[in-house]
Amino acid sequence: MTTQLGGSAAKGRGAVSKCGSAAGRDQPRRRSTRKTAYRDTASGRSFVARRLLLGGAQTLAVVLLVFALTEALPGDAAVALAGDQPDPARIAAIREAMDLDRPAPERLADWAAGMLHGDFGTSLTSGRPVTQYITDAFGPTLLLAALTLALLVPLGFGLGVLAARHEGRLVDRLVSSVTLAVYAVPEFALGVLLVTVLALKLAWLPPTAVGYGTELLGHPAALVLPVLVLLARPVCSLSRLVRAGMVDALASPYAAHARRYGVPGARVRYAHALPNALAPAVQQLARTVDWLLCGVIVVEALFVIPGLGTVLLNAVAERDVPVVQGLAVVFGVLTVLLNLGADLVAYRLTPRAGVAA
Amino acid sequence: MSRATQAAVAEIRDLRVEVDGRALVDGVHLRVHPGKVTALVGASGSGKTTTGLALLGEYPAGAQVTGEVRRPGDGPVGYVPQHPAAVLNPARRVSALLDDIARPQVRHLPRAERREAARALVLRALEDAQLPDGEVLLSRYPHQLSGGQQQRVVLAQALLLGARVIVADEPTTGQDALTKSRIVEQLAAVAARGIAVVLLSHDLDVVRALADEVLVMREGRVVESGPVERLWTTPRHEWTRRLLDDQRAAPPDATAAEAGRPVLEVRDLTAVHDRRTVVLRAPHLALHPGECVAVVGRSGSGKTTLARCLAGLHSDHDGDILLDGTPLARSLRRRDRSQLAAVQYVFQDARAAFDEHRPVLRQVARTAVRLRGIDERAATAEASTTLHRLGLSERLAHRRPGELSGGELQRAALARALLARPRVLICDEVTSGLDTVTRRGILDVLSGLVGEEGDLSLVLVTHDLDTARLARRVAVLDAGEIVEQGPTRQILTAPQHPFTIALMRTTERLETGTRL
Amino acid sequence: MTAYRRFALGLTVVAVPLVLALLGPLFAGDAGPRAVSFTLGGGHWLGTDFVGRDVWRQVLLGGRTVVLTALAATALAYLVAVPVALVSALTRLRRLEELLMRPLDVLLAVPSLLLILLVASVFSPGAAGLALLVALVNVPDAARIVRAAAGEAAARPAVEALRMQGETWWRIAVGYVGRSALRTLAADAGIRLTGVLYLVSTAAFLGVGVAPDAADWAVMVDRNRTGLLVQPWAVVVPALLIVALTTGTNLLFDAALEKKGRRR
Amino acid sequence: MYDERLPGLRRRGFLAATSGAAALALVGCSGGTDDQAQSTSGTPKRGGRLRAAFAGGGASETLDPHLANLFADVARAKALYDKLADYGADLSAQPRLAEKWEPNKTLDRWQVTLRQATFHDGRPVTARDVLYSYRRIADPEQAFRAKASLEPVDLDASRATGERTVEFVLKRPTAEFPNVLAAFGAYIVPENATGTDFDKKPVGSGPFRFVSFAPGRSAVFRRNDDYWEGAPHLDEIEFVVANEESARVNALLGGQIEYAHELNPTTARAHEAGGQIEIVRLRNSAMQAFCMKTDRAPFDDKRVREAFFLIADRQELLDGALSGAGEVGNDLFGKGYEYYAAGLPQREQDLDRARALLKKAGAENLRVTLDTSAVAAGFTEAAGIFRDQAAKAGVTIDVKVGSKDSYWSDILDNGTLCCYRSGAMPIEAHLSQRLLTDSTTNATKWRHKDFDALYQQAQSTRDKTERAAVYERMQRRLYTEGGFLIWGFADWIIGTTKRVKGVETKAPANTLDWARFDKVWLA
Repeated sequence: MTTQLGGSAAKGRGAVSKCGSAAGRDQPRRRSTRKTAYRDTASGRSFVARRLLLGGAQTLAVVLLVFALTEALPGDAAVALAGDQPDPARIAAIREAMDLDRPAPERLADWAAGMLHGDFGTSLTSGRPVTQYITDAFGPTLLLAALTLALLVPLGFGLGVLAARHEGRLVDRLVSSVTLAVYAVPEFALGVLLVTVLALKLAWLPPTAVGYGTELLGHPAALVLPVLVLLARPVCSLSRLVRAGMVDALASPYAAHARRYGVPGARVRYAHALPNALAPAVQQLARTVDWLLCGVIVVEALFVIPGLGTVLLNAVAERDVPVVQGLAVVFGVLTVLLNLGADLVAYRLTPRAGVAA
Repeated sequence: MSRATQAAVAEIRDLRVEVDGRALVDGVHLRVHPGKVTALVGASGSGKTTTGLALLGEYPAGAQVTGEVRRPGDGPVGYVPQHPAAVLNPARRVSALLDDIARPQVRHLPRAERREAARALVLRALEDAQLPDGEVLLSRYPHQLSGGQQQRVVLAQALLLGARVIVADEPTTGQDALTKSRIVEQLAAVAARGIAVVLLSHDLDVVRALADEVLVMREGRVVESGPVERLWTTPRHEWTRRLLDDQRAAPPDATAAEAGRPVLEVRDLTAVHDRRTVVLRAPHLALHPGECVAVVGRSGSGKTTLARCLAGLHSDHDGDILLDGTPLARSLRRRDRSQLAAVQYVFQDARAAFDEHRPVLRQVARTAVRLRGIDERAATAEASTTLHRLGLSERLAHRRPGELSGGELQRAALARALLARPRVLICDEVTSGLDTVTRRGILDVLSGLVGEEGDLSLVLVTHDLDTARLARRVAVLDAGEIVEQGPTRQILTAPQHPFTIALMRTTERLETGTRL
Repeated sequence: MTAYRRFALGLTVVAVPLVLALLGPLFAGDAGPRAVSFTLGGGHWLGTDFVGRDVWRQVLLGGRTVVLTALAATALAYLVAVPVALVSALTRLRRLEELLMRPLDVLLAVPSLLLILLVASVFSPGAAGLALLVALVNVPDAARIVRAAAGEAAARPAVEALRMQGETWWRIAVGYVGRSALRTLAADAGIRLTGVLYLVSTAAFLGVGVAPDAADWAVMVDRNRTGLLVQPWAVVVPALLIVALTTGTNLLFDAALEKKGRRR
Repeated sequence: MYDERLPGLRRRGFLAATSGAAALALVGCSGGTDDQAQSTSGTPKRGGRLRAAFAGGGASETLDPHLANLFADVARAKALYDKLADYGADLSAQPRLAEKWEPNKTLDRWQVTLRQATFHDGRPVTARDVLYSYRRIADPEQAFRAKASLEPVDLDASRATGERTVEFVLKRPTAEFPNVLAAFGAYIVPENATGTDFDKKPVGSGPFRFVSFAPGRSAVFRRNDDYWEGAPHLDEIEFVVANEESARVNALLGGQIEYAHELNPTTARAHEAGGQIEIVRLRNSAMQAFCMKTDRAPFDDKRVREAFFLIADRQELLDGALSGAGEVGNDLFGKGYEYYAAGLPQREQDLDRARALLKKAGAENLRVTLDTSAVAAGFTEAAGIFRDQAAKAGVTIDVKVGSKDSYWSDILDNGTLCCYRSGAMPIEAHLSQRLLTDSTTNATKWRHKDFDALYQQAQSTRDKTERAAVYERMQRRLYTEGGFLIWGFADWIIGTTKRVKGVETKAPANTLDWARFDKVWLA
């Protein structure tokens, strides 16, 4: 595949798009040297430090936002607990027992003070420590997310590379349209469908993970469907991104150059082209965490997996502010860390792209 | 240099490459001999690259190829493209492709020794390409290398491959004289190893310095070929003569007395990047009406920053820039219309400086509309006339930038600036990257401007002393400092500063075609 | 040639749900008497839904909200994201850029469904509110993407050349930078619309935004799924329509971009 | 159509609280009577482990029986603990740990004798345990649900008169005192049991002993061989939490559980004929109503209330909102319960009369906001259907969907018209909790001194027939001009695998035989 199409147009275009960091032009070169400075350990460290600072601010903002929203929810933990027995006297008593009669900022300050000592506080509803809620629920969710990610990466990349290899041909169209169709189906609908077919009609797999609690690993069959449902959407977006990146990378002069010098096709694809398609994909992967969380809420409910999503929804329903807060911290920190990690990886993969901090 | 075998290592016979019915090259014959440098010379679009790539067995997509291309049977063909960065994988370390190339060569060894043997091969190739600190380099990413290093890495790839023929595509375009001479040196060394070098270039100095055989191409055909000395002394084809003529620039203007108040004056200018790094210090610089001043320096010397400061594009500086004695705002956002119009700037990369979505004419006309407040129709008419005067036909003017060549776009860019009726026109490397004929054309336009347009003053930013000849005065910049300034003739004939002397000497050496 | 065929294919696929959504309400007619929920036959050729309404009528009625909500949300997201991205791409004030982009980064760290869940519970929005909310969730991501594309265009000398010409900020931002980012925008829009549709329907699953018995394809898929084994049409038909809508839109965008890309 | 969707949105399976009446000894086989599909397969078999899935409270769940709030809590509590009395199928109080009760003449002092029973740790259940339990519930520092039910009892004056006899002193005559003993959450725990004990090592006198508990996930209990009513058939019972209805059904179909509580009518319909699983419908379990605030316009005019009674097409509401799983209501609570005024004619839709009444009341072109929420199955559906029905009588109803988590508290004092529902409780409890001037959850704002007096009269009436007559008078009044438009009674649907036998089919949810696993066996 040649890229020098002859004539001036192609060359000019190449010069614009690819040679930004080439010598010979003052502007771009200057930029590239500046970015090179990031790679100095000191600058690299300050990059991480700035990102961590931002991450801290993000987490703080998330917590404040969640607190504000939870406070703004109609009713409070007392009302939620009273349920269909909304005897005002009883609600008042519960409120007093929960310390809810104190002003919200005061409670937030208390909670934050405890937080600084690593104390997540206690649940309003049950009086148990929030840490226990989180540690108990973390396992199943982590397992689901880890499994999903473990499958997502090879699958997403594999499909993306496959489609890119056959760009414009049947395989490409097939992969693209099937993943797209799946992408459009919400998890709950897909879950219902898969359960109905694979578990109930064909009885190949258990329909739920009910009663397995934390020993999910002992029942791998029960994990198949949830992971499948969780996988469906991210695989699509990831493979699309990888495909696009790979199409570009495979058509690039450096891929042509590697082929020109007799590097085998597979090696050009995986060792030379893929790393270039990786950077956007890795960042997408970090964004996938958000989806995974959304998906987890639905999937946990559908398949009865007592994870963070379940705890979160319950806590919101019960107006159990400390638990919601604790989860917001966990989610915030997790998102921030993952994004940071992704940025670092992307930064490493495309060092010339200055990753904005 | 082994000239024992006169048999061609690669050969092209009657090559015709056609895309969509248009012949890119037609009837090209080419023989490449080991240890010799064969140069393909011609303007952009003359078919040099198509011919060169044919040696690699590569053709444009959808091309119909007739004729015969015989490539070396026992060794592949190496390729050093114009922009080496393009073929270096930005996401992988330098070692990645080198290791991949070396790997098949060590396959016969026991598995345990392969890695080490391959590494040794790679290091040797780097050394051969004049990159001695190979180990350090291998773990770098391409963007961490200088342009020269990138080029040598690409060369090392070809050497490692054991290429018997190396095609070098415009290796010196846009480089200053010192860099150019280093590249020439390198390619000569390659040829000395018995490798056939095919040089695609429009830089006649380099061709003269390097080539054994020269093929002059025009519109896809070889119009003349022969040994370099013969071609230079007795060019047969009219086109060749023109090419060579173009090479000799017009003599520098006679020094005229610096009369009156300068139109643009720089006082105590200190420009910084990233708020800290000082990249330019210019204590004093003056531009008189109708005067042309050249700012000469290597890339990175701060000359573009100076030009951008003047134009208001680089506002991060101290000191004053005075227009007719009135200080100009540092940022062009703060300059009023007449000030904007007074100081205009032409960019190095004309293609990047145009909006690719709109026809050139419309974009050019906007200057008059915005800066001089005339109506759209009159502006368009004026733009059309100016473009025509600069050698751009009506037909071309209605096209989008993507359909114009680099030289044509640069003319359009000039027209765009001129429509403001500027007092000062700053041209930043406007001819670098253009072939000789095109460059000559632009330079002619520029020298014409200084004459015609009343008191238009010109600032020519260039790395090329040849271009600087156009100017009345020259300022030489090195590492952000003005090391020398004075009348052009004086600088060119009797440079004082060591840097200017070195620059002069290499230029001369290249021009006389001495091999280094 | 194939791009043209794919264009036609995309158009056909997307036309069915679109026409149903936009014209359906005109043909829906009056609600008949309610029947027992989840039955087949009895004059209901797609059966009855979870409250005994005619599924076909609901299908006719239910597209408008989905399509409009999704389109409105996507449009709204860009309405905020594009100006923010353009301003921050073109500004030279680092602080302004930080001011614009950092809050979005914060928003990015909030799980979108959680945000929707909480905000929707606080304000109990209608369809318009839901569109607003879904748009809000999409703003940071869209802004980042547009910002990247616009940043690339804004860094080109062409912008400085336009400034040199004394062009107004608007003309530079919209006429040049915005236009240059258009391609990226179009590629992003297809996938974002799909994402928005997903959020809208998942919000329905979570019971936020739309009335639980609203005539709305997304709500139908959710509320009728209990009857999947008895009366599959009430789920299958709206689900297929949603899938057709998103797949068709993306095919359309893909084909359009491909054609454009070839011409360049 | 049940709304068992996500945990956060699930209808929180609250039981209605109660306080109650009447004495009758009932011992014996729950699966006794004629048309019980499940008892036909003969003699109970011992052994096996049954897994039962309930919608639960997530990680906040507790085994403290006094904190029981949800159906899952109650099912677990009744496996581990006993009350002094519990409700029979007609919501009359049946003795449990109490062997018998005897009031004094004025009905304000009751002598309760306990039967011989032991806690799981071998200690006997004594009068002191009973008083400890009741005092714990009534602790003013706490807000236990049963506190309100125990309000008539003067616990300071009450005392143990023997090892197994307690004398309860009441603040006023209470003929239905046994209902108090059967009150929701009034479980007997051992003396000095404290909050933290309950989750770690709960000790009760119930049919099952504690094995393990993971909040929001599962609770495992083992057979108590020493249970006073005879050891359960099952070896073990595991309660698992599955908030999503479809998950419960799927788990049941997939053989992962044997008992699924609370299923959708649609699910029931899909599987009733299929034969893969057994469907059990518990009739008259949940009253479904619209609740009109009688103290404010437009419902302060009884003609408007009557018009609304006549607007409702109860069958359509039942078919649409409950998928037909239930019975139509007659604007009276407690169909099929003790003291129910079954003699009143069934109300039918009569739009003409409704319109005429509205016209008379000057309420033509009436516009009302109907508050609803996804808090309970069929609420939003019913609201939509009723809106359409009212439109035919010229009444415009704006349906307003509110937050499900604070719904009950929101509608107590606000708005004019709302969806309402109640679990099973004795009619007396319904009256006292919702329809007296000082009732704490008087959602219809029904405040009439003469009505209060009638209630007091009933409570002071020793003779049951006379009492029934007073109740009848009260119900007749509510039928003609009350604030509750009670349009139906929903079935409570339970699914089991075919192996599960001995599930009582008559008992409404909340009653003794509902979710009672000591009488269940696996074939």
